[in-house]
Amino acid sequence: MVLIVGIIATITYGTVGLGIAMVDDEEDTISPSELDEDERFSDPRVEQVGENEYEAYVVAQTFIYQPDPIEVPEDSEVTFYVTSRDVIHSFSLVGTNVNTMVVPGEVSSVTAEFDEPAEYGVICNEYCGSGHHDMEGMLYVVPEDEFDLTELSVTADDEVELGDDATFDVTVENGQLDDLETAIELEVGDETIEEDVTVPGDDTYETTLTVDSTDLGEGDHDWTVTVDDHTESGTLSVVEDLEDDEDDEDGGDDDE
Amino acid sequence: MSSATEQNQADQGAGGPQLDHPVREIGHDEYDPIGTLTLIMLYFLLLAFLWVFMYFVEFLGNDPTVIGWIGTGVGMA
Amino acid sequence: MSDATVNDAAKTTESTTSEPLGETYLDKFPAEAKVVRSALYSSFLALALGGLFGVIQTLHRTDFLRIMESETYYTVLTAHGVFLVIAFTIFFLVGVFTWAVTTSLDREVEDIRFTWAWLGTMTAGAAMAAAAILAGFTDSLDMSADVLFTFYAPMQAHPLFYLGLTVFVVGTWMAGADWFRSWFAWKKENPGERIPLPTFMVLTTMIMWYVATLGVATAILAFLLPWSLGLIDSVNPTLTRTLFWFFGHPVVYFWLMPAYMMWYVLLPKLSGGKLFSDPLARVVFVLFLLLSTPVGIHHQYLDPGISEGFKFIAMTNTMFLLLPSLLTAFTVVASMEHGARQRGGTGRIGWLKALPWRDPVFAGMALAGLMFAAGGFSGMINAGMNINYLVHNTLWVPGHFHLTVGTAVALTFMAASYWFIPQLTGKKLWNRPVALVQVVLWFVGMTFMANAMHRAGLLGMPRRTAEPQYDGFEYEAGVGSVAELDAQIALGGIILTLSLVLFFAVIIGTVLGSRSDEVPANGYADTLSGPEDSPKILDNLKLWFGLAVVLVIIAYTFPLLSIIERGGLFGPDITAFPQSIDIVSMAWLTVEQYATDTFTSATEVAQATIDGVLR
Amino acid sequence: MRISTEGLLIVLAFTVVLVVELRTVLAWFNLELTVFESLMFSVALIVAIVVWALFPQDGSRDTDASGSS
Repeated sequence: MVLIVGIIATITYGTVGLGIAMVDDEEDTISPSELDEDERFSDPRVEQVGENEYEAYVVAQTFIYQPDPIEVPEDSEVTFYVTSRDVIHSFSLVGTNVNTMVVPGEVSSVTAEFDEPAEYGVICNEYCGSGHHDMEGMLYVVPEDEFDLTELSVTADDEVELGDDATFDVTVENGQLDDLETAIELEVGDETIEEDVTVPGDDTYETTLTVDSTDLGEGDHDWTVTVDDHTESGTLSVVEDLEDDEDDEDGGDDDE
Repeated sequence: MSSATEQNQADQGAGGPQLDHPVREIGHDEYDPIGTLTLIMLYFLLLAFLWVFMYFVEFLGNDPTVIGWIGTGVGMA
Repeated sequence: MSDATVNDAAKTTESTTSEPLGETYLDKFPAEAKVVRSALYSSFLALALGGLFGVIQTLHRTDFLRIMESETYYTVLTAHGVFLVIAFTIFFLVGVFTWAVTTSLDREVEDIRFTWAWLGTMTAGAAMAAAAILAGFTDSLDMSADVLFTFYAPMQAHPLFYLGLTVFVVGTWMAGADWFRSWFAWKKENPGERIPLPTFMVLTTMIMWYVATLGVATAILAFLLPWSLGLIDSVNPTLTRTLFWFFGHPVVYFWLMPAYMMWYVLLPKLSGGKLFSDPLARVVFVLFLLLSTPVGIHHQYLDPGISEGFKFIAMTNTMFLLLPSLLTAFTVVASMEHGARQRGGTGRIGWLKALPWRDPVFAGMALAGLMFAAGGFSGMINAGMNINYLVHNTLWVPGHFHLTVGTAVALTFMAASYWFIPQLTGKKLWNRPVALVQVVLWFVGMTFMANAMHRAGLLGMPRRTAEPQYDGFEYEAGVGSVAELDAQIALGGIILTLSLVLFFAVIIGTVLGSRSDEVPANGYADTLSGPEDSPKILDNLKLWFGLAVVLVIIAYTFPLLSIIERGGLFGPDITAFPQSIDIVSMAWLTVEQYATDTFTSATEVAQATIDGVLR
Repeated sequence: MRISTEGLLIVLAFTVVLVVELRTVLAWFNLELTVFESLMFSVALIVAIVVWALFPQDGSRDTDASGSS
């Protein structure tokens, strides 16, 4: 009897004293066939929701996790919202106590603190079909200065006529809550253009950089746009005469 | 001990149902399961020790752990 | 080691037999012996197949020998699970229960044709399920059931699999009806008499089984079978999963109860003593009847969609389930000690040496009991709510149940076979030393395997996977290495296979032998403290049945309602109304209070009985 | 033979349990053994038990069971 009471007491201490919570029914149900229309799960991702607080929306399906890898900063509290597109899976960080079942129709929410940079394997420990043993992902807890939720996209001309300006539409999205102070750097041919920017938290900054093609000269020029660790690059052709549809140079999207 | 052995052999000689009364008959009132209590106490101590070890060393040392606040679960609110 | 002389002296008596000769079960109940024999042979067939699949998958997952594609691993795993924990255990126990009822009531079954009918039904069901599983090995048949023992929706098996399980369970229901029928007839002829202990055990276990199988019957008949036949489009995975565990936890007691019965009614006799207390044994079985079912949610601690409150209640119930097991440990060890002291054993620890360790039946059961003590510990961990994050679905869990069902039950059954087969065939056990080596090998093999499994589980190695080797990371072993653990598991598996081979050698050798008059008489252990010392209320099966049902209703109504409210009867496409759960929870707290009170009074009865016995 | 063959078998079975866990237990006390060392130790332990058991104390009897196993 003493033993039993002691055990129950320990568990209660863990719950009350240490704040260890069980996965439970706080999340509403969700239809697995409509994940693509769901605002949280149509784009599985990590989001910052507070200072050092993050939310990760994860979809488990045979036999992968999305996103993979998941990246979060150190010293953060991350809530994982995990759901399944098909059968029952699990979302388990190997070698830790972060471990939950993932049931289609339900959203498992588990919160954990990550104090130090680390790499964890994410595995499915519930049999989910013939490729079950291949179902794995990674979670990287990265140093704070290496972590960002910045997204860079660049739309640029493919071809410009000698003498015209080549334009680069740069969009920087800051997914974090703090302002992002950084610089956009464009290198094209021998030219370098730099612009210091401050992207407000949870906001997007758009700018257009222009380069006079005369400075570049005729020919193909590789270009690169850099914001912190993110780069986009492509090639710009400067030609004597645009062959056809002369002014209609809405330039194809850059290559990734 | 040795006398017990002899008695056992004597029983065999009689060819009776030896092991029903192999050495001596112990009734309910005279039987004191001291050995059982010893073993069970040892087992309990082991269980208690291992429980504490598993919970406080293996489990709590296996960070990160799922956390949250009591009351967020509707059941206990 | 002065007791060695006692051992040596006792040895000569034992080398023939440890028990008095006399009328065997076969002599007394020839028709029933045939049924029991058939049930046992069916269970041995399942054991052989299950064991074969066991060693194949052990070597596969530890990467020592991979004779098949990893996809096939899951067919093998399904077969291993279903054949061993459903077919092997249950066929064996219906045989043993038939023996127990007929022997202890001292009367034949009411209608032997009915007895054959339920055995036939069970066999048909088992064959259907087995066919569906084994068809997974071939592509030429469009049939498979690679859904493992737990068959969680939305994974779907061939309808034949669900149908086979249903027919099998119906067979066990008929078997239970047969034994109740015997008891009713006996009661009419013996009014006012206490139910003999073995029959009491059978009846309480079967009541538990009736209650428990309602869950799986509902899951299969209302949802999974129509769904697999295409009659309904969708199922609620949380609901069928919860219904499965409604049955899935008590089923482990359905395996365990016959092993307990062997420990209570055979082991004391084999130790040369008497059962320490008949009333305590009754209390234990009643507690199991009451508490086995309302705990299944402890398998779902990490499920979303079930509130933490329900999980906590399931944990409390589960922890109290430790009580009857600890009582059993006490009673059985005390009975063994009684035997040992009657055989001349002395001292606080020294008496252990006076036990008949050279008897394979005794040694097997005693070693099984010891392993169960270890399994009890890992079970405590499994039952803990938040510590479950550490071990849930890791290799720790198979480590645990290879100690409980894989050793406590299986080894007890194998050891008991060495006693039963001579009873049922009238033939002397072929080669006792080999039988002893067999049980010891099982113990050693399982030590290696279960130990390594537990430790691998703590590193986070998952269960139920063909290749626990991943690309992105490696396990961090504190002591030793993963390779070492794998080697231990594989070594254990090989030793266990060897042990199985010896087991079949002994059984076949015995069956092929000739009739002998050296077989010990049929019977079971006397008691030190008999039924006359136990409160009459213990025999009131109706009361316990009613109470068990009430407890189940209390424990399951609200979780099930809440799950249905959330996900709908037929799955997540149906809109849920989760906000109403708050009301449910409030009602729940009231009911919980009531349940606790009921339980406390039940515990008091038990406590009073224990006190009475100890005095 | 000091103990019976069967007794020896049981003792050895328990020894295996001890040996399997020994390395982990010792590691708690900062005694790290390699696999090879612990293997050697266990073999030595088992040999010691067997030798002790077989050491002739009261002549050579008890051969009935050992032959067939």
